[in-house]
Amino acid sequence: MAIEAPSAPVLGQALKRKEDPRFIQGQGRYLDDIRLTGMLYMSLVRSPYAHARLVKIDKQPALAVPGVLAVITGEDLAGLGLHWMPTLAGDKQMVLATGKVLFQYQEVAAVVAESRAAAYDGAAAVEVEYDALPVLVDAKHALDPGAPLLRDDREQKTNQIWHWESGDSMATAAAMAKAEVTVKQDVYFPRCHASPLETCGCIADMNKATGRLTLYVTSQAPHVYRTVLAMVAKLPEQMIRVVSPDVGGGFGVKVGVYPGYVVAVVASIVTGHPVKWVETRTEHLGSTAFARDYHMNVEIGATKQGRVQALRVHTLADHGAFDSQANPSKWPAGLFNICTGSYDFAAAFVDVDAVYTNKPPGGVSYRCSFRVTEASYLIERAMDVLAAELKMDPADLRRKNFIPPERFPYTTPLGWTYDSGNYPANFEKALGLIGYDDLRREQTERRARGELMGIGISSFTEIVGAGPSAQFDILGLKMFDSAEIRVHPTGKALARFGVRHQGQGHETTFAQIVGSELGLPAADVLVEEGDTDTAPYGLGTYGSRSTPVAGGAAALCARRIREKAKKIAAHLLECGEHDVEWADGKFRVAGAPERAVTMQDCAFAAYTNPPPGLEPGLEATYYYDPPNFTFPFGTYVAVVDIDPGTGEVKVRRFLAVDDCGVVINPMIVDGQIHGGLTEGFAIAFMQEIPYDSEGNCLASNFTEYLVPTAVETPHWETDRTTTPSPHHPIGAKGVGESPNVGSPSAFVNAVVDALSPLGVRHVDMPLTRERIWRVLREHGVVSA
Amino acid sequence: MIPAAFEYAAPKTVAEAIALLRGADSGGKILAGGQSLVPMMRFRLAAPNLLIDITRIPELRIFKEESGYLRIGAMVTHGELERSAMVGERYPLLASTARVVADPIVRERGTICGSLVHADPAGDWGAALIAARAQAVVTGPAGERTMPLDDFLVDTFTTALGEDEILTEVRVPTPPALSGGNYQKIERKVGDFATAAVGVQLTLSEQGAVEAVGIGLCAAGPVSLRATAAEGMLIGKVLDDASITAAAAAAATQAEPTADTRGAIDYKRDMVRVLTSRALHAARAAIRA
Amino acid sequence: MKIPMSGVERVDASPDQALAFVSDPNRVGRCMPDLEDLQVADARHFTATVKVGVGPVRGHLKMAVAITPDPTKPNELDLAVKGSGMGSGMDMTSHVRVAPADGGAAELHWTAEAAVSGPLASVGGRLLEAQAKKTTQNMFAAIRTALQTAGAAGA
Amino acid sequence: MSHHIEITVNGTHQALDVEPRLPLVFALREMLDLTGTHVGCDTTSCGACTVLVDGTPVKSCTMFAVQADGCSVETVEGLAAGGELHPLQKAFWENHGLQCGFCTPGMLMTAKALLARNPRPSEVEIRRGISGNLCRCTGYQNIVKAIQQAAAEQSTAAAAGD
Repeated sequence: MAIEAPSAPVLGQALKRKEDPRFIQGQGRYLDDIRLTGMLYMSLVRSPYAHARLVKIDKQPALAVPGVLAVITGEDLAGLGLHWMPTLAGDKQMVLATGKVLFQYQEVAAVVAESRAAAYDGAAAVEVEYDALPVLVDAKHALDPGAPLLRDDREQKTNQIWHWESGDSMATAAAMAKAEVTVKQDVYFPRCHASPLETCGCIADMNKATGRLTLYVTSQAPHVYRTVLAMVAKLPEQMIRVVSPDVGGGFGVKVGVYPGYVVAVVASIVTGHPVKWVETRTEHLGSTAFARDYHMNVEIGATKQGRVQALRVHTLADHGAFDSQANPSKWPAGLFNICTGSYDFAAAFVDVDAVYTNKPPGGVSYRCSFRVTEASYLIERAMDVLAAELKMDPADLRRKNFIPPERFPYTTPLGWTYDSGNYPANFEKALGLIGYDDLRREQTERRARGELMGIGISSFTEIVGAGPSAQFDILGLKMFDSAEIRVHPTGKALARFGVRHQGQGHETTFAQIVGSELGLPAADVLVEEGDTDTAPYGLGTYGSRSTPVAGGAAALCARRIREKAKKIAAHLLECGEHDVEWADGKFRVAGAPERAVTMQDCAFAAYTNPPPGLEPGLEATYYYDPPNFTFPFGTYVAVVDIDPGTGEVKVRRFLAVDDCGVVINPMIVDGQIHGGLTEGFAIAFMQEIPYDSEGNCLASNFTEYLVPTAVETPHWETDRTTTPSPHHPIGAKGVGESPNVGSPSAFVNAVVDALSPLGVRHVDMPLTRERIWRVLREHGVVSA
Repeated sequence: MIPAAFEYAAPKTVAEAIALLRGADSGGKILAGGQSLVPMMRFRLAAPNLLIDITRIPELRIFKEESGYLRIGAMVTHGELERSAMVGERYPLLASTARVVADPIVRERGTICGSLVHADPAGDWGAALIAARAQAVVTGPAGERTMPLDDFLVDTFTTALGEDEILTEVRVPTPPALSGGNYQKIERKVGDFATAAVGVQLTLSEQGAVEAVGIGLCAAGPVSLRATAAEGMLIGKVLDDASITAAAAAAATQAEPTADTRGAIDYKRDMVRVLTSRALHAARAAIRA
Repeated sequence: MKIPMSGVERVDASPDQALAFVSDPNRVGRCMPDLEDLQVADARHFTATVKVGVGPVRGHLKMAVAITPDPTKPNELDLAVKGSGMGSGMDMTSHVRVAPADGGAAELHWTAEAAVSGPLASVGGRLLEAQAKKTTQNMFAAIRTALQTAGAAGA
Repeated sequence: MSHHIEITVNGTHQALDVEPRLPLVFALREMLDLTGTHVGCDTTSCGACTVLVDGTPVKSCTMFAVQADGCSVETVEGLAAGGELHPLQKAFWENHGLQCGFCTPGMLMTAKALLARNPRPSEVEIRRGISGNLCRCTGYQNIVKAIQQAAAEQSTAAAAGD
């Protein structure tokens, strides 16, 4: 498909966001802002134990609490066949526990009451008796002969969930054996959590008279929810309406269907009232989809001159108690085999073993296109380890190994075909802007004075826009996305999408795409998402897929409108359709461009004066099945200074030069990058959900799960290059996740660079002061 | 989350508040800023029967210098102290502490006395005010009694307050000439409890020797700690790199931190050393000629 | 979180008296610190409701305790505590060995390991260890005091 | 037992009967339908619930409604006086100081109090001033920029008024 030049200046402009007026005036409508008549409140009783037999649940004390109407347990759900539900990853998950609990904060019972306070009172009063069982916390011991078997409900009596491979293991082994230099490194990407500022929640409203269920829910993928609900609760799909109101941040944690939603639906059916359930922060951090938790071992084989030849990666993935990660169904490790990154490897092999532990389920979330963050971190870290082994500047090593621009489209040894890229140009721009050579000179001087300064580079490649339907589906649902546009008689348009934004600015950027394609100002295009009754079917917003997939649908849907409008234009211009051209936002007569009609003219005519034989109206729907992924890339450079006394790392500078193809709204792109970098910074330096030996979650609220404030957050410098995607209708690639995918390695590379005079090659995240201090002490550095 | 139900009273005088405490038969709890208590109530780890809100007692708002002391009433907030020009000029230890307590919004409601009564060893004011040799003024049915803050802070979450007593005021000696002070804190991010922190109050003689020094350690034991050995070895000494290094090492030896997500024992103990050294240097720099 | 603890209490009672005391739900049960209610189920089992009060943290824990004499060592026994309350779990295993001491007295050598789960561990964990140790020490100290009083009364 | 309280919210007198345990944020949201003030955590950490009580920023999840008796409360809904956007609202919009919008009301109220005390704060002072409010989306940079713009605009307006 050819790239069309933006037909109106609307595209590429830093338009102020259309969604903002309601948010800055407190008029957003988030889930908890909705109150329905007769609405009840639900609170969940959760397990304090990580692994225990469920001996007895006594509802009576809770039922005696004033205002409490019902207590629902797993046994109650079992009667309806709803105590387990299927996960998106092909496993199943308990809705309310029966028999035993498998992680701390697992859902055990639900209390429904007349008020929020009474629901909490009731939950505190439910008496549950447990018998503690041996706890499995460390994934590395999950397959030990003596390890407790967690999922005795499964046929396979093992804690192993699956084994997955990609690439040619023989060829990789051969190349590795022949390599002049090999390096090997264990790298752990810790368990962390997206934790948007709004927690998850829902209101289930089953109208007994109509038989219709409306579920208001904090969802990034409302249509998927509708279909899953229809399958789980065996309700006819047309009788379910899922509404995702304004969403207060998602970052992937609002893709999966959580047990609380299913219980709320049951509670609404049982009580005949709407039932609201909103998580506390503790419930959110303690039970919803975590991110990462990948134990990786990476090996690179290279020549002495630093030309990489082979990459081999073994990974142990900790999936928690249920395999409920929201991945494309045929891709259990997601897109992890993007791990050859920006470099030209002749051979590569990756395998992943997934195991159960007594921790909450999840695995794919936090601004990450299906395990791409782990992959990018791995290769960018490994390149620095190789540079250290070869005593080469990491920048030079990268220069030597970039896939050259002339080899695109480029197919990696692990099977991906990169659409477009110009890595050297992007890289040199970044290094020039930050003054890389000067920084290295400064570093030499500082090192001579005993100071610890580090420079870290990440030159990453992302894979986003899941995905082409031949290979990508979730529970069989192909991963297309959709747009529906109606142009009204007065030339104003309504555009609806199957995705659901959570702050990405779709109401503005999609209006810019549609407006630019139709010659309308963005202000005249109203964008609507989130209501399954009105929006066309779509798979949702995550994995940076909105622009690559729904953005493509927006452009192509608008072009479908334009095709019809062209017929009307010919009718109005009294010429043949083949004589009409679309130029500068108008339909013009070829050779007489002053004879022109606007889209508004055509829209009015579509309803008032359609050409004979043409169906009236001006509407279209488009389901866009992307021919390939898009592959955004970039170069990030971090400059850090370490306090040798406390181990504190100060990020002095951070530059991000992104290439996300054609930019729709530069202001929004910069905002996405700022936010993603801040999350990457948090992951690199402070965020982890650790568990103690009993499986207690040690970061179950914001006093322990650390979200950086404005004080810790560095100042971000941004710039970009533009390499359009050749297959995307407007050449865009998507950007939301790049900064989070690309930045952790830049931070860690910078810190390890600062410590490299001590012989340090790697330090695992999070790079807390204590961890750095310990490295310094182990190498004899003591300071005040 | 919403706390368990409780009764609420907002007395207008200290005497009324004490009477309410007595009447509540140990089920009563004083509510000042509430910034530590209310979150615990929301988790239902604390569930008092009666909350006695002392924010409406005018006499507890006292905040002035008098008879050689800075008097800080029970309702003086961290923010009020942080913004006080008088504190900024004459009490650099308190000024540098106030800036790092919790976060700026919590500081608007949280009180210095409330933080002391909470007696969390990772609370900043315990260490800072021990260094400042502050006095606790406790009011009960029998009237007022005054004690060094060292004696007021008994153990983790435990003070010398009786069931029917209120910490009505804390008194900080006004530093003489040639005095300086500083508070050094390591926190993982704004709003976190200290990983370790050290407060120093220092007075030098005309000759430059240490005439008086107070060193308080935060998050370095079950309760805010006075670094007695370090203090002892500095008296009469010239404050130079050698004496500071030795004192810092002594403070670290005395520290008894516990391991938690903020760090292991050896790290925290070493941070006591580093911060003691830095606070001593900074306190010396804060002395005005 | 797992909290290991141990201690030795010298008691003014003979080893037999001491052993009988710690084996008796009625007597050892009353040594639970801040006891509010004691229900003895049988000769080996009791349930105690205790008050928790550390500064602002206040609540109740219900503890089911099982006493299991060591079948091979007559002077030793296990106390297993299964507690719940405040949305949390508190399990403790402890082992007591009664040894003779000078002057016909006895020593209780005890080891214990407490495991705390739930909000008490995740919210209060920072301050919990010291408190758990103190409470357990208080329990054994109470046993010593009770034996002393019993001994004095018996004399 | 419920308590009768009288408060002024965004200039309007309100009489409410509240249970003592009701946090102020729920009184605003559920009794007065002022849902602009949000709840984001359980630990007084996030600041999404920040409102001004007698001009002082307060995390309204950690103050009981009963404590606000006799006080004047200002929420995000009261910022745009007479339908005209407050300079901070305008600046947040123009500088892309928000994405999902969930932290925005609390951030705006904190910024208002900050500028009332310090009309021309430095970048460091702004970053310190908003460090009791968490944002997961923006990385704060454009929020800081917005507050700087509003400060400049307000002081220009004040100078013009002199």
